[in-house]
Formats: sequence, C-alpha cells, structure tokens
Amino acid sequence: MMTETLIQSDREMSAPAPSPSLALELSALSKRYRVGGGMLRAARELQAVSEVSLRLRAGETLGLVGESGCGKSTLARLLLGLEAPSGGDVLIGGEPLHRIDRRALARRIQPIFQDPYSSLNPRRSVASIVRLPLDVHEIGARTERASKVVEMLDIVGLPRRAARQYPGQLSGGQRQRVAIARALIMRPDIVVCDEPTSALDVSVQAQILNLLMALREELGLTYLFISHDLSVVEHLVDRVAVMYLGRIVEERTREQLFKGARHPYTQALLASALTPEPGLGVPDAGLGTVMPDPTRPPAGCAFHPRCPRAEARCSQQAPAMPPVGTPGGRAACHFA
Amino acid sequence: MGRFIFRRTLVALGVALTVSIISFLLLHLSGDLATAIAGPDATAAEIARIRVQFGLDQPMIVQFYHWFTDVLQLDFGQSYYYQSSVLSLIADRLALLVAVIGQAMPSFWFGLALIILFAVQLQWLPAAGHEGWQSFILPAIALGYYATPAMMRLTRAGMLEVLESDYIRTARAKGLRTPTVIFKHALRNAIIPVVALAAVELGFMLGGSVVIESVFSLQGLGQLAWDSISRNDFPVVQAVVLIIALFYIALTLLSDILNAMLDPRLRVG
Amino acid sequence: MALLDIRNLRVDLPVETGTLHAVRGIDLSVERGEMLCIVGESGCGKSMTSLAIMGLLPRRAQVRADSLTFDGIDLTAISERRRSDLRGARMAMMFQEPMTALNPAWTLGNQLIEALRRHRRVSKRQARERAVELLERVGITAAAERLSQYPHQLSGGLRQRVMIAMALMCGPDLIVADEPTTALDVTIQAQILRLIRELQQEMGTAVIFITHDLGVVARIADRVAVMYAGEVVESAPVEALYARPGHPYTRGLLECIPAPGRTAPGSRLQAIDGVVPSLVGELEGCAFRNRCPRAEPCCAQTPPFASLEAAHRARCHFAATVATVATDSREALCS
Amino acid sequence: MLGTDKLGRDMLSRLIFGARISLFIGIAAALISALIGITLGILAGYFGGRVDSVINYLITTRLALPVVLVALAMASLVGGSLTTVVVLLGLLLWDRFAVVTRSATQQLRDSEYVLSARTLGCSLQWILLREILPNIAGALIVVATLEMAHAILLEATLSFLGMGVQPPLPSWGLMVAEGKAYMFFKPWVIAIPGVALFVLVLAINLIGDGLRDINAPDGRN
Repeated sequence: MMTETLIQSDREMSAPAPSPSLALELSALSKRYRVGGGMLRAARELQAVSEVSLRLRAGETLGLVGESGCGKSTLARLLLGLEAPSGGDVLIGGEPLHRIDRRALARRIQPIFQDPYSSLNPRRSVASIVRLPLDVHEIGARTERASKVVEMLDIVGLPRRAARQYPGQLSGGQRQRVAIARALIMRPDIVVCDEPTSALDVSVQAQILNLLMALREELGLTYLFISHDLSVVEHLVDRVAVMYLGRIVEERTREQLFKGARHPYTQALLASALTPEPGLGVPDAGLGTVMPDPTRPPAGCAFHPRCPRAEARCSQQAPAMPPVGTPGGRAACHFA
Repeated sequence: MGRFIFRRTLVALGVALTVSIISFLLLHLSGDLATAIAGPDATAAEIARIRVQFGLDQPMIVQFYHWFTDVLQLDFGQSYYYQSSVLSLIADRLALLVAVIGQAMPSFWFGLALIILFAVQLQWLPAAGHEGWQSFILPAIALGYYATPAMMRLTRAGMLEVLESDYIRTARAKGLRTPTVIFKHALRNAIIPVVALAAVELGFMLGGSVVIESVFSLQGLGQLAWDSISRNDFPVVQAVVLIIALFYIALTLLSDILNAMLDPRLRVG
Repeated sequence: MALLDIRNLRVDLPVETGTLHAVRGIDLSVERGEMLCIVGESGCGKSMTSLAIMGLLPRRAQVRADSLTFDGIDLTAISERRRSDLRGARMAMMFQEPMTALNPAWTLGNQLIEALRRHRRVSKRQARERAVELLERVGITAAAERLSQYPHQLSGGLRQRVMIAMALMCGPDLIVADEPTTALDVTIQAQILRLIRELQQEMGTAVIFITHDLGVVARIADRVAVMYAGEVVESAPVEALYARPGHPYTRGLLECIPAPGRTAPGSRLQAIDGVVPSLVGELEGCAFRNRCPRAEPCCAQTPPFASLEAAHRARCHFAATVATVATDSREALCS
Repeated sequence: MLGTDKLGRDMLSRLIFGARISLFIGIAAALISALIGITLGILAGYFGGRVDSVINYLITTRLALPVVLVALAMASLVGGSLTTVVVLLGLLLWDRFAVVTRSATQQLRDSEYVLSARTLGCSLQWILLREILPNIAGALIVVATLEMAHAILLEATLSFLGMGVQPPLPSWGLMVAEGKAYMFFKPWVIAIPGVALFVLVLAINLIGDGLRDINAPDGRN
C-alpha cells in the first residue's frame, strides 16, 4: 500500500504511474472559498473541502455521508471539474483532472443531481435532454443519435412516448430517470450521485435505487454516492467515508462502519438514524446544541465542541488521519 | 449599521463621480460645442473666440478637471445665455421643482387634458403659471399619475406574496388578529420593494418635470433645462442633469438605509 | 371524550382543471396527551388536514366536515374570531421550514412575547420571563440575550427550537407539527424529536405529528394514521401497524425502504410501481388499486374500513388477509 | 372622417401613418436596448463577482441619469430625426432589461441543469444562449413590451417638445404639439392623437400582461 505522503511527493516529482484498477483518486484535495466579500469589504475564508484523500477502485461504490454544509457537494463539484481545487489533486483513471480536456472529462465522469425538478431544462423535450451530450460532442449522425436515445430510454425504464414529453409533464421519479439517461448516454466510467433520491417519495426512491443498482451491474459503473440517508447508503455502497466540516473523519468498508464505527461523529450519526422499529424511542447521541461556524472552524479537532467524548487535548491538537488504504479503515480521532 | 451606511455612502459617492463624468462627456463628445453655442450663422472667427472664452480649446481632461473642481465648490460655471451663475439660477427654481416632484413621470397629453377639463371647461384651477398653491395641483397630478399604477401594483404584488409566506402562517397560528398580522408582520416586509421603487420613481419624476413644466408654463428647473437646451446653453443643461442625478442618488441611498432599518438581513455591505 | 374529533373531513381546492379533492372524507380522533402521527407521501392531503384543524387553510379552500370538535367546541360553528382565540392558546402549530417560518423583520423576543400577550393578560416583563424560561427548557443557551437576536442569526436547529418554545408559550392542549424535522440534519432531527417527545410527555400535550418518514413514526408515535390520495387508509397503534400492516399501501411503504437485517445490502428493493392517481375530479373505488399487487375487480368499489383488532382499522377488501400474511412473508419477499 | 388639421391635412391618414412611426420607434428602440441590456444582464448574472459589481454599477449610473433631459439635450445637439430618436432611446432604455436578465440568470446559474450542461462540456456560448436564455425569454418579452410602450411615450414627448421626429412626418406627439395652439377651440385636434397614443400603449401593456400569464411557471407539476 502506498502511503499518502508517498503519493504527494510522487506527484511533485513526476506524473504518477497510472494504476488501472483505480477509477478515481483524490489526494489532499482542498477547496477554499472567499465568502461575504463585497466591493469594499474584506472576504472571509471558508475551507469547504480540506485535505481529502480517497480512492475508488473501478466498479466500486463509495458512499459519502455528512450533514448539510459539510462539503460533500463541493467535493462532487471538484470531481466534476465545475470548480478548480485550491490544493491537492484528482486523478481520473490515473490522469490528473486538470490535464484532461473538459469535453474528454465529460465522457468519463457524469453527475446525477438531487432535485429532478431543477436538473432538467424545462424548455427541452425529454429526447432533446437525453440527446444533449451527443449533440454537444457531435457523436453520430442524426438517426444514430435518435436510436441511441430510444435505447437509453429503454434502459432506464421510460416508455418511448416519453421522448416527446417535457419535464413538466413527468413525475419526480420519471424525471430522475431522464437525468440518469442523460448522464449515462456517453457511457462514463464514473457517476457522481449527489443525493439522487432525497427529493423523492419513499415508494419512488426504491424504484430509482433499484435502477441505479441494476445499471451499476450492467454497465460496470463506479459510483461516488453522496447521501445523508444512512439506510440507503448501507444498502447500496461497498465503502463509506464520513465527512465533517470539510474533512474525512472516518473511512471504512460498509460492514466495518455499520458494525464498529470508531469516530464519535460517525457513532452519533448511526445512533441518530431512525430505523422503522417501534418501541426503541429516539436515541440520545449526546451531541450539544453548539453548531460550529464553518468560516471559523474550532481549533484542534473540529468536532470537539459537540463531541460527547472530548477531552482537553481535543481542543488543542487536531487528531491525525491515517493514510488512505490503511487496513481495517481509518478514523481521525485521538480515541479511535 | 454604521459600517453599512458608511459603505453604502461610499458607493453612492462613486456613482455620483461617474455620473458627473458622463454628464460632462455627454455634452463634450456629442459635437463641437463652440459651433453649437455660436449658432448656425456664426463666422469662423466668432467660433474660435467662443472656443477660447469657454476654454473649449484645452484638452478634454483639463476641461473636466476645471469643471469638476468648480462643481465641488458648488460653482457650476456661468450660463452661456443668462450670463449669470448657474448655481443661483438653479437655486431659484429648485424650490419650484420640489413642489412639483411630489409625484412622477410626465404625460404631456394628460396634462393638456387636465388643462382643458379643469382650467378651460370647469374653470376651477389656473391653466398656467405659478400664482398660489392652486397652480401646482394640475401639474402635480399630471406628474404623479404615471407612477401611481406601478406603485400600487408593486404594493399589491408584494403584499400578496408576503401574505403567502410561512411566517404569516406562523403569526396566524399564534392566533394574532388580522390587523396585527397585516400591519405588524406583512406590511413591514411588503413595503421594502415599494420603498426602493419610490426612490427610483421620484428620480424619474425629477427628469420628467421638464415636460410637465413646459405644458403648464411653469418656470421650474425642467423648464430651465428645456430653455437652455433650445438655446444651446450647455453649462446649465450639464448642471441640471448632474443635480437631478445627484438627487436620484441621494434618494436611492436614503431608500437603502430605510430598507436596512426595516429588514435586519439587509444590514450587510 | 377525545380532545379532537374529526368526522368525514373534506377539503376541496379549486384548480384550473376542476376541483382538487385534497382531503376526501377522513375520520380522526386525538386523545389528551397522545402523539398521533399522520404519515403519507407528498400530495396525500396530510398537510391540508393539519391546516384544516388549525383553521389556517387559504380562503379559496372549501372545508366541510360532519364533525370537527375540539374539547367539546364545534369548530365548524364558531366565528373566525373565536377560532383565533383558540389558535396559539389552546392549539399551536409548528411548521417544516425553520428558515422561513419566523418573521425576518422582528426579534425572536418580540415574536415569542406576542404569542403570549395576545392570549393572556401578562406584563411585558412576565412574558419575557416566560420566553426565557421556555428557551432554556428547549435547550437554548444564553436565552436572555437571544431575545434581541433576529431569526437569520440562528442555525436551522436553533430556529426549530425557538418554534417549539413559541408553540408552548400559552401551554396548549394540542400541538400540530407539520414535518418539523424534515429540513434538519439527522443528528439535529434526533435531538428535536427527543425534545418534542419529552415535552409532550412532561406537559401532557397532545401532538399531531405529520411526516413522510416511517423511521420517525416508529420511534415517537402512540398511534398512526396512514394517508393515501386524500384518505386515511389505515390507522392503528404503532406496534400493531409495523407488525401487522393491514393495507397493501402501508405494507408497500414498509417494504420499500432498505432496513438493516431485513433487506440484504445490494438486493432489489420492493418498490411500489406506478404513480398516485390525480385527485382532480371524482375518484371511484380504492385509490390504490392501480398500484396494488393484489388488486381485484371488487376494488372498483370503495372498500369499507375493516376492523382488525382493537383500534386497528384498514380500508381494504382484503385487510384481514394482508395483515396475517404480512409478518411472516416479509422475510420471504426480501430474500 | 376625423376632419383635417390646420394645414388641411387629413387627420385619419396622418394618424394611421403616425401609428407606423410610433410602432417602428417602439420596436427598434426596444430591440437596441434589449441587445445592450440582455448582454450586460446575462454576463453579470452568470459570472457574478467583479463582473457583476461593474455591471451593477453601470446600471445604477444609467438609472441616475434623467432619461428625458439627456435625450432632449442629445437630440438638440445631434439634431432631431427618426434615426436619432431610435438610437437615443435604444441607448437609454436598457436598464430594465439588464436588471431583469441579471436576476433571472442568477437564479438559473446554479440550477442543476446548467451544472449538468457544464459537466457535459458545453461551451459558454451554448450555456448562455441555448440553456439559460430560452428560460428567461418569457420575462424578457414582457420587459420588451414595457420598454416598447416606454419608448413610444418618450418619442411622443420628444416630438411634442420639438426634439424628436421632425415635421412633416406625422408623429402623434408632434400632432399634439401642433394642435396645442388650437386646443381651447378644437380640443379634438389633440384628443385624437392623444387617445390613439393611449390606446396603443394600453394595448401593448395588455399584450405584455397576456404574455406574462402565458409564460407563468409551467415547470413544477
């Protein structure tokens, strides 16, 4: 196993050797925003993503969980090339993301967003939305594109007559199928699913989750699955990374994480997840009511003001995160 | 709040500077001023004399510098036509203008219709001039009527939107009586865009007064500008444009500060 | 006698294409100190029901009921003025969006105090004291200083705590909570739910808790009403509902969410196919039959409520069968 | 049919020809200002940050200038004519286009379908013109009708004051000005063009309202 530091020095010296089994590799990826700055006002700095290192093998599904504002959506935007990182690097199939042409990148990594209402252009027909990637990349002749669209509608389980409809005429689940068809028509290797079912009703959520699982099987896709719903994550992913205030605080395989989480924040998340079992009541995860200001993260461990286990050193010394690939998973906690 | 007002004032000053540059450039770039002042029948010698007299032979930047430093001392120069100080000319008529700008944008035809109906047919009010307060009623109505529908619409739309909002439902869920819900919770939030529009409309009215004053033969600021335009008396035109712009800027500044008092969320630069 | 008793409540809304029957004749009753959860998906009429109870529906909505009685008061017969005397005093409400439910232009203190001063003859000082006391009770630190803060200065979780304090200002008998934790993160949601449950038991307040989340329902409810397409399709004590769901829709809802121990990771989930029928115009027969795996011709007739056991009723022709096969077949269905 | 004016010209035919002039000026000025305003607005809304600050500043500055006075002054310098009026009004009426485009673009900029177009590698031009613009077109058509009406009224004002369209072209504003001297004896001389103006502007505003209703949000359900 390569350690994190090795990768970093490697990258500084020369382009890393492409490792074919790795679909996606993030090394010390960071993103800072300046917020609140106006014409005459100094901006404050928001560390949205901080030193995130992760690896995804081809065909693997990595779940990314954390509460709103923890930086998981920013991370998705960095991977999709929608934002430039402030530090660190993303390797896609071993190739640095910043060296990949925007259009070439589009063929390798595609998103599925949360809100099926805003993710489709309301002025375009379903056929035009699904065909858009082919149009932009000028792939195939007219008839070829049309037949590819029909094929794609079949794959995602939409009736062919839907092609002529507009997003406004479709239900939430159908819209999400259209978004999936658009993301997959160019057969990308990696799909970033940013809360793909959290805007849907539970009965529809199951349909979309089934579809995502079937497509992963058929097309050999690699998923980065971002969600706040732990039961969905547990059902779908191979490995889980937990994010808090811009950092990965714990990463483990699914079995390890759901059976033996080591970071107090992960433990709190798991305790707060309400499974449909009557009689258990609402558990107390022991978190306080203090919410940290992300532009002024607490010193030491960022979680210490809410942590039930915090001790004096937690407010002074930030716990180290073991390197990527540590056997048995890793957690950034002094007591892990 | 103090910092907000300070920042907002700085921006207003910046806009004022830009407007003064534009009002200067507008007149100096759109044609040869000396020729325009001298009139169509002037000889080349006369034009040259005017050019030197008004400093129009100097580089643009020098001309602007002189004009701008003078403006800072409230010296808008000499009127080409009246041959007197622009400032005193404007000060005389500003009072008259303020009386009329209680309201809005012009409709010269609406003004004429008012004259025909109230001055000629009914003979209730004077048709022209400014003797006594009665003379201002028709011009004020003519100026004001244009803005009224826009304000009413915005107030209505704002009110309807606010009444649909969650916090109104919260207020009603507390059992508050309808007048409390409307006047305490809804109006304060609905009035914010209206305050902003009112400032903009007031600014427009200043500019629009030229037409109404012409219709009612009022010797106001607008009429002064209009006369000066027809006489190619550009320092006056320039100063009127600038003063109206400054009025507008002051009004929007005021409305921003007022809105920040109404809504605490706006109290950031 | 029940604190709140609803018989055949209907809510109609005029829409462009006709009349939307948002609530189509529901019966509900809430006992004192009870936590009733109304669960259902978007558009099932659960929010309309809650607003109808509070008398907060938009004017264009038409509300009819055979009976709508709160503590012996016939709510359909009293004036709007009398109704508003009850609102905030004896029945209070909490909303979903903590970010928009508080007026941005007024301080928290002002908004808390006015709730009390509207209904009780107390001085400003007494009202302030009550507000501080309640803010502290809902877990807000430095409560006295918070009174002069504006809503935008607080996080979502804190605002929802303020909403709880606001609802409790007059010590109501009934709180209607419309998805109060849906907009919150899971850890905050758990804290707020604990708080609501604690306060409810401590003060003996009845709560109608509206949600789409079966996980939440399982953990806090005493009794549950499941709504679908404007109707209550099943109502039961919480244990009975989860152990022996009598309506195919309830069963479908329980089976389609991944649950550790029941659904194997990566396995196919039991989705409910199809979509909810349109509620514009009249709807004949069982509203769920177009999505129901066991629909039969008789489902074209509106099914009656079948009583399964004490206080457990389901609106299905086959309720008895559904309830008995449910427990043992669930494992089989998911393997 | 409607009689003649002081020079014996037929009012009706002048009125009808005047309508053509009013409409031409309204449409042409609205087009020019739309081009300026939409370009500035979409750039400000999409890029935000410094670009937005600068363009917002431009808009504020433009709003601070009194339109009628500036138009009058410029027309008097350049000389009133149909072209002058159209160009001047086009250059002065873009503010509302810019404001509306800017705020509408801001709302769409971070919408997920624009993000998704960006991840597909669409060019900036494609995103602005083919993804964003069609979705704000509805609002812009309404602004266009408003500005058309505004331009027509302003042209009539300029012509009324003698700085707009020059005689013998039959602008309605000019017709009112010409009739002003006789209005106490023959009120219809100013009433007819005035009513025509009123009806035209009202009609355009009503069309704008109608278009607004047609374009009402059809997106969500």
